[in-house]
Amino acid sequence: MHNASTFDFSTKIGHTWFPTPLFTASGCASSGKELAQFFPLSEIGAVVTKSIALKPRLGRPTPRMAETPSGMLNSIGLQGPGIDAFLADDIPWLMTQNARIVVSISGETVDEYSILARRLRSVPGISAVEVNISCPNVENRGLVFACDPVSSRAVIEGVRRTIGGDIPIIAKLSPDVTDITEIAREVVSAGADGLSLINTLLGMVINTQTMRPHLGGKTGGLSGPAIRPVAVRAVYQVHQVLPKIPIIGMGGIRSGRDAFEFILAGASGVSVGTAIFGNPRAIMDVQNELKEILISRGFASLSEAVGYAHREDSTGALQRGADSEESEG
Amino acid sequence: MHNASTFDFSTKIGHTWFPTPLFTASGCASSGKELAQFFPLSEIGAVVTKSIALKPRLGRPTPRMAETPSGMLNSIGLQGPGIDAFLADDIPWLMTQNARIVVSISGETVDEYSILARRLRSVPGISAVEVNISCPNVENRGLVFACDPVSSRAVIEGVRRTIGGDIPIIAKLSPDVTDITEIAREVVSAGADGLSLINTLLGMVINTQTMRPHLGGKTGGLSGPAIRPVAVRAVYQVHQVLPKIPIIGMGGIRSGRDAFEFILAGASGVSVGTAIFGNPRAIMDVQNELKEILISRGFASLSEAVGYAHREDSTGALQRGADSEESEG
Amino acid sequence: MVGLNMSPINRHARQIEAVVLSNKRVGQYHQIMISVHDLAQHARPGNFVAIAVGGDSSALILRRAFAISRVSHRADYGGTMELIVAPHGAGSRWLCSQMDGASLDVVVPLGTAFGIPTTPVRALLIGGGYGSAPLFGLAEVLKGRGCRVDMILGASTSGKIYAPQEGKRSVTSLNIYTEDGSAGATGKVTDPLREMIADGSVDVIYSCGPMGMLAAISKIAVEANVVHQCAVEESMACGIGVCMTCIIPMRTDSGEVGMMRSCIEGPVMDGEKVQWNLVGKPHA
Amino acid sequence: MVGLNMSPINRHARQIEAVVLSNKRVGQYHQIMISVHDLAQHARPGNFVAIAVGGDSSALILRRAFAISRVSHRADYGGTMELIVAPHGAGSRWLCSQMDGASLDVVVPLGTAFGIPTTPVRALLIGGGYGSAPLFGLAEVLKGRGCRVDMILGASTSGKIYAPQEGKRSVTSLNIYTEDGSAGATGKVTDPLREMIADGSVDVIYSCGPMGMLAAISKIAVEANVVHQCAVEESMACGIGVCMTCIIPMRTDSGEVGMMRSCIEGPVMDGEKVQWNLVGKPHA
Ligand SMILES: Cc1cc2nc3c(=O)[nH]c(=O)nc-3n(C[C@H](O)[C@H](O)[C@H](O)COP(=O)(O)OP(=O)(O)OC[C@H]3O[C@@H](n4cnc5c(N)ncnc54)[C@H](O)[C@@H]3O)c2cc1C
Ligand SMILES: Cc1cc2nc3c(=O)[nH]c(=O)nc-3n(C[C@H](O)[C@H](O)[C@H](O)COP(=O)(O)OP(=O)(O)OC[C@H]3O[C@@H](n4cnc5c(N)ncnc54)[C@H](O)[C@@H]3O)c2cc1C
Ligand SMILES: Cc1cc2nc3c(=O)[nH]c(=O)nc-3n(C[C@H](O)[C@H](O)[C@H](O)COP(=O)(O)O)c2cc1C
Ligand SMILES: Cc1cc2nc3c(=O)[nH]c(=O)nc-3n(C[C@H](O)[C@H](O)[C@H](O)COP(=O)(O)O)c2cc1C
Ligand code: FES
Ligand code: FES
Repeated sequence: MHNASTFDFSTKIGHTWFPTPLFTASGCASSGKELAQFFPLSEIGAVVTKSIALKPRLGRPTPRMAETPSGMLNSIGLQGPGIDAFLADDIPWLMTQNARIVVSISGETVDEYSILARRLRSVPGISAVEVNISCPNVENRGLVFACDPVSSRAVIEGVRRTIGGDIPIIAKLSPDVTDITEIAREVVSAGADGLSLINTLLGMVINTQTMRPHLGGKTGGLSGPAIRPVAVRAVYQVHQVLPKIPIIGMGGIRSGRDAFEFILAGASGVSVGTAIFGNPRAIMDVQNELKEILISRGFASLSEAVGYAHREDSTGALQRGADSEESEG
Repeated sequence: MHNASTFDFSTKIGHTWFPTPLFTASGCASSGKELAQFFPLSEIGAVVTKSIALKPRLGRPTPRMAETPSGMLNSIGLQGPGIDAFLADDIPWLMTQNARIVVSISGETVDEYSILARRLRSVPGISAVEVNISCPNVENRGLVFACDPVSSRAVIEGVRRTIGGDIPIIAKLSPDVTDITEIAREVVSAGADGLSLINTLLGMVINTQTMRPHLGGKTGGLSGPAIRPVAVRAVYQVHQVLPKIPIIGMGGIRSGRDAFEFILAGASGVSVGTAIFGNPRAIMDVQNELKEILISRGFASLSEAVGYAHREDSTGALQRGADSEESEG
Repeated sequence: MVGLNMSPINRHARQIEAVVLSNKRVGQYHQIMISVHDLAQHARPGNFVAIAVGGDSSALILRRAFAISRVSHRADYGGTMELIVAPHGAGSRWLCSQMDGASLDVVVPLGTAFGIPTTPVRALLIGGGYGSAPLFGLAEVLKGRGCRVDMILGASTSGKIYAPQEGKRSVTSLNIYTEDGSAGATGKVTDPLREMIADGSVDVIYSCGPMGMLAAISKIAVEANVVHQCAVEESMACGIGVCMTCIIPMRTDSGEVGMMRSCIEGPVMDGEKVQWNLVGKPHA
Repeated sequence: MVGLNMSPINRHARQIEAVVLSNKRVGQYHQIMISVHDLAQHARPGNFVAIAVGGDSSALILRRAFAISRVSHRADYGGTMELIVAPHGAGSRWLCSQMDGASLDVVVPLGTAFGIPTTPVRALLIGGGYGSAPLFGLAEVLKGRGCRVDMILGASTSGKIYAPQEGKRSVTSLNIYTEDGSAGATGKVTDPLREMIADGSVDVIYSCGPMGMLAAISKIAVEANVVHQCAVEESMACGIGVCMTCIIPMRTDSGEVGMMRSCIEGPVMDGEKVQWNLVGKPHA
């Protein structure tokens, strides 16, 4: 049995190491300030900031959320201060906290992503860039970039070219596609060092009082435990075809058991999003529980467990702790 | 205010009228026998039978199900007796119950669907055929028919041609596609009279004890309240582009309020599936509650409410009962 | 073969509101008594209940199945049922936390029952863990029919042996086995089995417990040509026969393998017909 | 303008297990007292709590927000807080069904508080429905600072007026309006407002209630040039400032419209700055 002191919890994306595999999910931790009073941001793998656009944006009208069974819909519409204010205010503050920073960017055109990448290129203190391609492409009838292999590739190629080779690029994909492995292959061959899986599912709630769509933006993104089986499936599928590409898994994670499920499916990092809304310390709880589970199952490192569910079915195969009594709940 | 005696609850698909818009979801009521002891099958709109294949099938190994937050995964693998035994045993029995019957068919090739349609063509007592195209196409690398517009069209064209013009055809679509409206348009132009939306979402649960996929079939279909927002969105999107095509909406319906949400989104019928597992009388409860809601909101008929959430936002628009106190839960 | 009466399936099943009359810890289990009014009279040993768990806004959408341990009649409440519940995951833990007076949503009685011999026979009842629950009710019925009732119970450890004092009255002999030796003999219920049935001194075996145990018993019973009725346990989504999740591969009368629903064609099944080697295995 | 002290936001917020000390029905509401230990001392009128609802296996994944009605100290339990809860949907109904001794998962205290004047002023407190809850605690504090405290409460019907006996002690005058006339005068809280503040007899208005009411008060307050602090109510997913669902359009210092988070830059906001006509409207 390994113990907490020898266990290696670190994970790597591109050339960058993170001390733990726990990341905030973009849009669920703002730029970290509000969470800092509940735990030190330096203790988790990284803060992934809310997707930032070139210009300040007011976002969508309220209501911006609807709770759904074991999930929620959101329609924020990427409200944010724009890249300039973000770089001036948020990055320096996060650095004072000794937090590792993953900056999530979003654009309306292929060029906007490249411009954002150029702005980030020389900013010190950024560990990686997450490219949120689940945004409508205004140059292509508003079709979401991540729903089209050609647009997805174009965005990542542009970012790769502009940002240079140092900062790892993580492409964040949408589950609302016929074949997520196709998009994954495209963005990886276009230069993505890692993948974030998954963004929200497109959903709608109709307010039965007003008898109209409940959200100001009509449709919204479904997140939370409700979508976990879809997210685990996506991670499993993509890891199967791209076993060497680091995946940050997310979608309904709220316990160490949930995070472990993603790791077994093939994720080498996990993000906690919606669970933060129910529990401000959720990410710390998940981190502690995940570490404990990995150690108790006899893994010497996180990386040993990554994709473990894919191993061949053979009697010779290592069967760790199958008799342990940890709950499935 | 209309009352129960004058209210028109009927719904129409192709040339067939159903006295109520409540259908069982295929695969969630077997062929009706087991539910008959909880309520008379003749009281609901129709029994939609479990998808039947040409030959008897044993289906997938157990475990065939996993509960997930507000949902479940199933991987039955279309176990069934084959069309011959089905026609010999199940249809005659359902007719003795005075139940309206919608037969769901599934095939592995385009031809199999046509052969099944030919077998059904002259069978008396069938109100409609539901074509479950969420099945792997063995002639096309196992790609699910419903995930490909060309295969989807081919199946429906084949069934339409074989079955003749009398029996309405309902195409049942999968939500696991980039654009469900594209598939909907294809199958409607290929001859479908109606659409069933949605089948399950592809998902996976990993058993953290064995550290392998929990289901015998590895992946499974996600159903239940968890997927309701995705289903409502699909119905809304498809009704927007094909406002005249009857849609049977389903996905997580377990109360009259839920059914009403689908009707407002554009469904003219609703199916109850997973909810039956938690409550054998679920479909009757939903039926009674839906009727009560529609009447209390001042609708004279079901059809008046279909797609009501799409109406233009204008001060002149009818604002029914927005001050009523019915719960959103 | 001994003549066994199978009772008709689910004919009396109803969805009712049942009140928790008592909830006591017994070893590692909870003994929960619920009021079920006149449905009690229709319950047979081997039948089960399906209970909605988690309360009004629960994320647990499926019912949980529990064997009916015993049925009785109380002057103040009418028919009652006793369940023996192991706190396993979220649903059973919720059930174990319900206090007296709580109201439960229960569908009952479900499934097949143990076949009751029409003439007095020598019966051997074998229970693993909470699998002993329905066996005490069965023992009572068998004893009432003049049968000799031997019982073997086993579990990993003593806290998982369920053997109430009252229950023991209906039993001619009771032997306990635990794997860690914390109660009774050290070992498994199958250890003494071959010997016990070798000399033709047992007419029918009734068993309930983990699938591995049932399979092992079946093997021995087939070799000794003893009738074996076992109550199986497969994950169930609906419990009423409509979902096809709970299937068990069985040899059918035509000699082929058929997939039988353990909720409605079970849980009590003919051990000899179950294709134990095919359970959970891909089939052609 | 009157000088108002805004307390620093969320600095003392913690996630705690709070025990329900009592739960009484009061009209159409539940008055729920919970123990919060030393966090009570940090709570200011206007702050709110965020409570996890539905129990361990709940499908309700988001916390529910409730204004802190009053804070007190009990020798046996230490700091306590009182909430006034309307059973509205699944979450609040669950909360209203919790019995004495139940334990709740609570994050507290959250959000901005009503600004307290540094000198004695004439204050008018206006509450709609359960919106009166935080006003009684506020009234106590204001009275302690020597302020004159007039209060107007309104609701659709008498059962939705929350005005406890003890609370009335801190209030100089109390006027009640119901739309159906079942208590107090028939009408709305805004009916007497213009007249009451026209003659300069009110320095600051504090309000809490439905958004429509707050907007109407704001309009009148702006015309009369009276400071107006209102506690707004927008749907909140996180309650701690990270999700951006709870935004209210406000005029910023630079004169532009900004989207402020009502959980952290509110719920108490400057009524004059809120762009009431833009709430829930698409923005450029
Ligand atoms: C016919 C029958 C009789 C049973 N009798 C008893 C009894 O008398 N006492 C008792 O303690 N338990 C009994 N069980 C097992 C009991 O149903 C499970 O322990 C329980 O469903 C677990 O639910 P959970 O939420 O606590 O666990 P979880 O593991 O969280 O449940 C997740 C899902 O898996 C299913 N599941 C998990 N374990 C089992 C299992 N062993 N069998 C079937 N489904 C399972 C659950 O129903 C649920 O849908 C019986 C099961 C069956 C099928
Ligand atoms: C700052 C603040 C203070 C509040 N103070 C009180 C109080 O003192 N007493 C009281 O009874 N209620 C108060 N509310 C309203 C209370 O939060 C809602 O009634 C409650 O969240 C409804 O939850 P539900 O599950 O019962 O209803 P549902 O309608 O089922 O809730 C569904 C979702 O919508 C949200 N929601 C629904 N109604 C409201 C609402 N009016 N405001 C915000 N979110 C809502 C819920 O939080 C939940 O996420 C306050 C709200 C806010 C934002
Ligand atoms: C309120 C909210 C805002 C979000 N904003 C963003 C965003 O700006 N960029 C992004 O890439 N993902 C965004 N997401 C998606 C999350 O990062 C995450 O992919 C998704 O919610 C699934 O994880 P979860 O179930 O743990 O929340 C947002 C999600 C929520 C709930
Ligand atoms: C156990 C199970 C079996 C199913 N079998 C079928 C099937 O044979 N054919 C089919 O078209 N859909 C099948 N479905 C999908 C349902 O008909 C329905 O589309 C889906 O479950 C969503 O509705 P629900 O959330 O109400 O269950 C099955 C679903 C479940 C849960
Ligand atoms: S549990 Fe559904 S068929 Fe047996
Ligand atoms: S509720 Fe999340 S930012 Fe206000």
